[in-house]
Amino acid sequence: MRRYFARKVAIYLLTFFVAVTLNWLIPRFMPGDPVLRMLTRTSVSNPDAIAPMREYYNNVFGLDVPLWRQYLNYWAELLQGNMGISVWLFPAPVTEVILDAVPYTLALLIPSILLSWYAGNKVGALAARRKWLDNTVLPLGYALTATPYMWIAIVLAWSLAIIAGVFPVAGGYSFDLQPSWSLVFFNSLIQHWFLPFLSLFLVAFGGWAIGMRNMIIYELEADYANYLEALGAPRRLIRRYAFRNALLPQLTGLALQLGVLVAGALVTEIVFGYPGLGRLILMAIQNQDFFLLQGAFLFIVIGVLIANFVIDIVYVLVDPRTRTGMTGGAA
Amino acid sequence: MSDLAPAAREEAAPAAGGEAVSAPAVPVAAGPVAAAQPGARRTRDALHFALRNKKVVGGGIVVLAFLALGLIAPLFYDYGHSEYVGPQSSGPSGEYWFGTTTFGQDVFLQFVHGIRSTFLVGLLGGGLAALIGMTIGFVAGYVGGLVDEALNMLTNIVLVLPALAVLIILHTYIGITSVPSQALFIGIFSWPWVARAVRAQTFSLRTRDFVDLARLSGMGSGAIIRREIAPNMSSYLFMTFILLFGGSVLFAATLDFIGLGPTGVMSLGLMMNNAVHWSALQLGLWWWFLPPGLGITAIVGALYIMNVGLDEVFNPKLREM
Amino acid sequence: MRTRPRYIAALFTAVLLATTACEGGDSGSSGNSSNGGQYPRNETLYTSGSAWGPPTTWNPIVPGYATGTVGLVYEPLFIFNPEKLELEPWLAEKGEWSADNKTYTVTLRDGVKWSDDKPLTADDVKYTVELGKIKAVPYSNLWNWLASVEATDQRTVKFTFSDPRVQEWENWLYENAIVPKHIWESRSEADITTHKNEKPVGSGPYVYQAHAQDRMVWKKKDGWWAEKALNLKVAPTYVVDIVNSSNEVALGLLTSGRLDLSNNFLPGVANLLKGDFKVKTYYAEPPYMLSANTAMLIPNTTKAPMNDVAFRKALAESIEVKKIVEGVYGNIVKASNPTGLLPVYDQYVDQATVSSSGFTFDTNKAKATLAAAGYKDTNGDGKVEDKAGKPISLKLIVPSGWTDWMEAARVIAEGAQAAGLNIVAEFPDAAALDDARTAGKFDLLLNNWTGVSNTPWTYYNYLFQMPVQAQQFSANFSRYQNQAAWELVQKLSRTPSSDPAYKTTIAELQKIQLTEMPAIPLWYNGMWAQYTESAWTNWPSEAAGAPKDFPSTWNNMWELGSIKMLTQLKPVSSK
Amino acid sequence: MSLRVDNLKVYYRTLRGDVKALDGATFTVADGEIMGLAGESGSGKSTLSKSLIRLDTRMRLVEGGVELDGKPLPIGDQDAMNAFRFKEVSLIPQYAMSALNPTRKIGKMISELLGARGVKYSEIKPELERRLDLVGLKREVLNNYPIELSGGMKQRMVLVLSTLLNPSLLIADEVTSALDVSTQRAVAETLVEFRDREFVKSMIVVTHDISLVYQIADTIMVMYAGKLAEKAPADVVVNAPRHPYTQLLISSLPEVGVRYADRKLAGIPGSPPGLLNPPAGCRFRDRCPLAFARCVEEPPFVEVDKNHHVACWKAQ
Repeated sequence: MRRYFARKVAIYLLTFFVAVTLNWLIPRFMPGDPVLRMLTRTSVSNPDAIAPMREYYNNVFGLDVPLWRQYLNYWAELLQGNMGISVWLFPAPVTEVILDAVPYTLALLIPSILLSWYAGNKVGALAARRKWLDNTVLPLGYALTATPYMWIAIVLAWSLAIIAGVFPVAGGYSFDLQPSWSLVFFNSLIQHWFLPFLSLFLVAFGGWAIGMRNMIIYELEADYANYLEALGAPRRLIRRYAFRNALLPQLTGLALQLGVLVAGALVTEIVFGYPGLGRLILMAIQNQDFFLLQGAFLFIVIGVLIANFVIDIVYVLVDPRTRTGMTGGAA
Repeated sequence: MSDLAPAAREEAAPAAGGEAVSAPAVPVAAGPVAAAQPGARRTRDALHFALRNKKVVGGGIVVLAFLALGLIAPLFYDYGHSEYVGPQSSGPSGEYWFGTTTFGQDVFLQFVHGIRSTFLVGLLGGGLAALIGMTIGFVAGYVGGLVDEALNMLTNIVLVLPALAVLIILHTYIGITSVPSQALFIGIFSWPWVARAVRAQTFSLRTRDFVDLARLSGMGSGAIIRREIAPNMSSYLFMTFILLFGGSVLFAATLDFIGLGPTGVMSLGLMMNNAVHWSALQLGLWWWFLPPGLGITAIVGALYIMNVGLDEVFNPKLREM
Repeated sequence: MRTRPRYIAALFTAVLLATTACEGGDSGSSGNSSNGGQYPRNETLYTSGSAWGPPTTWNPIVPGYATGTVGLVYEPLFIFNPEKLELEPWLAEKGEWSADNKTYTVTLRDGVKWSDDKPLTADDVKYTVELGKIKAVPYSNLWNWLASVEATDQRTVKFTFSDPRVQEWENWLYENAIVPKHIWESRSEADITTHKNEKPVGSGPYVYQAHAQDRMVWKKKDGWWAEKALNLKVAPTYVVDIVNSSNEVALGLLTSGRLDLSNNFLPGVANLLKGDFKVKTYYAEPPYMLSANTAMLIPNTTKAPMNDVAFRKALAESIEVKKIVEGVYGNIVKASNPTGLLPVYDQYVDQATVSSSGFTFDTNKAKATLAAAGYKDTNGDGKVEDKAGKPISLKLIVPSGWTDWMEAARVIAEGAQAAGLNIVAEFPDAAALDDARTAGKFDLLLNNWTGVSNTPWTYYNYLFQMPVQAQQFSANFSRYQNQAAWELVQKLSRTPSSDPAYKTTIAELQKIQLTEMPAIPLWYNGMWAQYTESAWTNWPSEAAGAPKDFPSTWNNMWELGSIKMLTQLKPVSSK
Repeated sequence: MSLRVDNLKVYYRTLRGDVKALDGATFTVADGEIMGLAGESGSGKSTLSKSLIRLDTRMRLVEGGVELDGKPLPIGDQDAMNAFRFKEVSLIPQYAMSALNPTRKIGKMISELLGARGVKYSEIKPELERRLDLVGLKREVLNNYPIELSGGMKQRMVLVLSTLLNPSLLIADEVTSALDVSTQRAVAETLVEFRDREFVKSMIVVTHDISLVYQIADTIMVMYAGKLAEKAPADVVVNAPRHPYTQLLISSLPEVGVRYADRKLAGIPGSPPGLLNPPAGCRFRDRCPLAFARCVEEPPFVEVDKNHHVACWKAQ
């Protein structure tokens, strides 16, 4: 087990290293100049001012030292949680800007991932058991999982927020509220959260449901299931085993789907004007705010890595094969 | 947006436990039932079952219908998809089947052009991802050893990097302005799960008698992979491609939607982007934003359902389910 | 394993319960409940359309500050009245030129206080102006022609000029806000431009209340100087400026009554006005909006064939502006006068020159102009080649995501193609476009950085500014070099509006602009403003008796009089 | 009579029609008898062994009946059959290596299985432990996951589990094919021992390995192309087979003990007929060196000697 984790951690660290390096590398060798951006922003019209201001901003963005130093500085700063200064939102530090947005994104992602996974697996398992349920869940699941995230968001926003007016159309909480520990505020948070959550949940749910349904069907054909049947075990017991065993690949699937879900959250936020990372990234793109974009990218990478690691741990907890296979001893 | 849940199954065990874990193994093609039959008969059998499988036939009809629509329909128009041809913001009518945009563009024409881009990006992106994934999977699985370790590492890294985030970064720096280049980038980041699955499959095929025989007869590694291993996984590879196709389409729609799509071309994601930006939701121009999403859902959904059908065709055990 | 799913199930039910409870409850937030932390609807003004990113700085010296930082908190000495085209004293009681125009004396109002109760004095003004000596301060070029500034007493500041640019100075006077010396002087030079300046201390009617990712909240302060001095009172106790996530979201907020004033570009708003959405604009009919700035097609005159005036002329003739106005904008903008001068400057337009040298849309004429100048289709592809017979292929760039301009660019390209000019529209990211524009690495682009100001000088300075440098940050993106024109612009800057030479100089510049076409004026971008009357009435409008202030929250509009809009608003009386 | 099979026909449904995989088998297995069942793949031996415990979804009982200890075995009725499985008929599958649920501890799985069959685990545990001792497995294996056991251990575990309820008939399907030689021998011996201790009354051992069959089986039954060819005491089949097919089968082995491993018989030209539409008459006649005119009639499976049944005109 130790070897298993050591290997995993090594891969994650390497991925992180690659991501950071890539992240550092690209803007420095691509066209586009944050200093120029700032000069444009401040509309310098005085020719004499350009040179000193260029020098000044070079210093602010840490671009006034040799490349190798910039790279080391980048790491040093990063390890202190410092991802530089945003160009678009100058002079706000990138970390600060991102940390303001992250809670919203996490509030969408974590519940939608966990709940869709849970509900999808349950319903998928049920579907594999009953023909009529299978005939309804399967097409619905395929339709949902084939639906682009933003489209389901668009349809929900249009029908429930704009036409029916049941839900608000934008924002993280009502614009007439100040954050407080009140029921009103909490309600407002939930209301604004619900539709973006729902659109993420639905698409992911469809995927898990059909995934589980198909997995179970394969599991029911597995040798242990055949053996149990030959020994006259009731279907219920076999299905219970099949469900549990089918959960494992679904868990792996969860790790694989994280990136997709993050992407879904980003576009969903855009549709609902939800103040999370998605909008921030969109604006960073449009403003070529490399530093903010890098920060957001790293943040997502770190988030996905951590989530992967958590899933690895859970996997080891639920799958005796990884656990015992590595330690080689009986429990 | 690549690998949707159906893929997670094939992927399954190697992801978490490595070889030590006996997988709920890759279910298709390489199974003893299929292998026992001679090749030609197998193909005939598969075709026979495929044509009788409701999922394959139904899904296939939907996909082909959309393909035909995308290929043929634009030929009947003598104006472009961006031209202002009709009244502004008018609903579906006999003349403009899907209504018009806020500028008076023909939504139906945009839709059929969008379907073209959708298929193009699916074919190219899915094809490229399949090519990369299979090559890496075959080589890693067949050659093994250090090569396998290195490729495995590469696969794991690309797998964990969130593709959309990477593509956004790349787009910002490089700029992606055509459907093929968009497909290229999607392909480059969608292959890892394929590589893993193919590697696991190859691993198990590598020790089979017929591969040993080929090796003894002095066949080179490349030839063995091409002539002995790949054909034995052909049905599986085909299904993988279908999943990658769907994934590419969804991925491209996402990119187009956030404004990172190609320019000068119409795509379904771009239609949604335009509709949203021009307040179609608030102004109630539902005919502008419903068709593109429905189109994607129908095409990708049909492909996925076809995939399940094919799974049943290639894996006789499942036929009765 | 057995307990975990149950736990998740419980969580799931809890969340569902909570959400369904909410669905059943109050869906809107316009209720009159007086729960803690809720801004009372009838005392709160909701605005949007100005901020596109989370509020992160309140520093009035560098652009990028939160909406209202200058205007609601920091104030200039004068504000500009675009209706009368004259400066109105604001923090200053008056300002006077000496007879030789060499010095300018500002007298401050009595009793103006900062929000920390310290008096605003001549020292603060001197300090603010002298900040311009720091190169990183955007107005540092002021000191190229300003010699000195001295505070002669508590309320009097005297400016001595080395080069009295009357128009430019008056522009400075209302565009720049005075900051409190006692707070700023402790900051280092670098800090002046990088400090976030949270909880800004200003002289204006509002103080900082709160901010979040998607909003900026200002609260009215007691004892704003203008209450006594000008009998002006801002009506809303709270101003909540909503950070735009997108224009369409703003439209949704507006139609659902959650927004009072939207300064967003709302496509299709013409339909809304006709419909029953209770949305109002300045004009009741097209173009609905006041004109804010001129959208211009900028040719890069350092490149062939854009360096050829005949080519530019043909290009101008090929563009069907009407199609942009009607098709793209649904008539919420107006086609520009060929001179590009905004409607507020109508009195300066020389109609004779316009009718003799102005251009109009005419594809055939464009073709003729091209043919006459030697641009012919020699390879038979339907597009003209340059004089040497090489194919012309030009790109018109507008920022990706600027949907209206993207559409407009397509229309322009279409028109050009019809006239035989091979121009295609491309949409790089906004910032990439900035780079291209700054560095002169483009063929054609759209730009509208010249808006309503105290004088057409700003417009002509924008068109003709010299010398042309490697990087052009704010003006003359065409890189058009015409020494005579530039001298006229400088002359204009030194000419007081009352001088008869003022108008004739403008006329001369018009002539050069129309014959040389350094840039092609297309349409007037609107001062997008949509309001609802669910909570506030008496919005600016063309109607008789209605306020005429600019209805805008855009930064730099406050000092063009928008601040007065807040004093005119009337709350809808609560039941 | 422990097991009586009477004219059993089980067909596979395929698209082209029924594959007559088991086309009328009539035989008996006596109490205490270990019967080896041999034949090429496609001979119907797996179909026969499967149909005695669980028809898979593509198999169809066409006609015939099975009696176990005098009671009819409802092999065509999945649900009714359930009551007999494990308790009356049990199976050691070919895939014993993967027959145990990988994510359950073995003891737990057994207890759940027994519970579902209405047997108290606590009551049977002492017996279970005794049998584990008997096959040389530590009792701790019950606390292990299958992956922690070696192949041989798993094989023995399955052996113990399958026979735990003392079934009347045990079907051992290719139980040794995945094992090394020494383990094979041990397993084979265990099978005999289980019979001797009367954990099971009778046994059908389906195998490729004639030498193994020869060691442990009392009788051997040979099948060819869906039909029974010959059934006789083990030494008779090996030393004095009467059916030409059996003769060729035995003689084509260089010596007893070499596996013929499911390959086509090298020594016999031709291949078995397709079972979709098998020719009338003796199904071996196309390959049979002794074939003569009468072979177009189907030879009956008759007792030619005591306990020696053969389906061949020449043998009668």
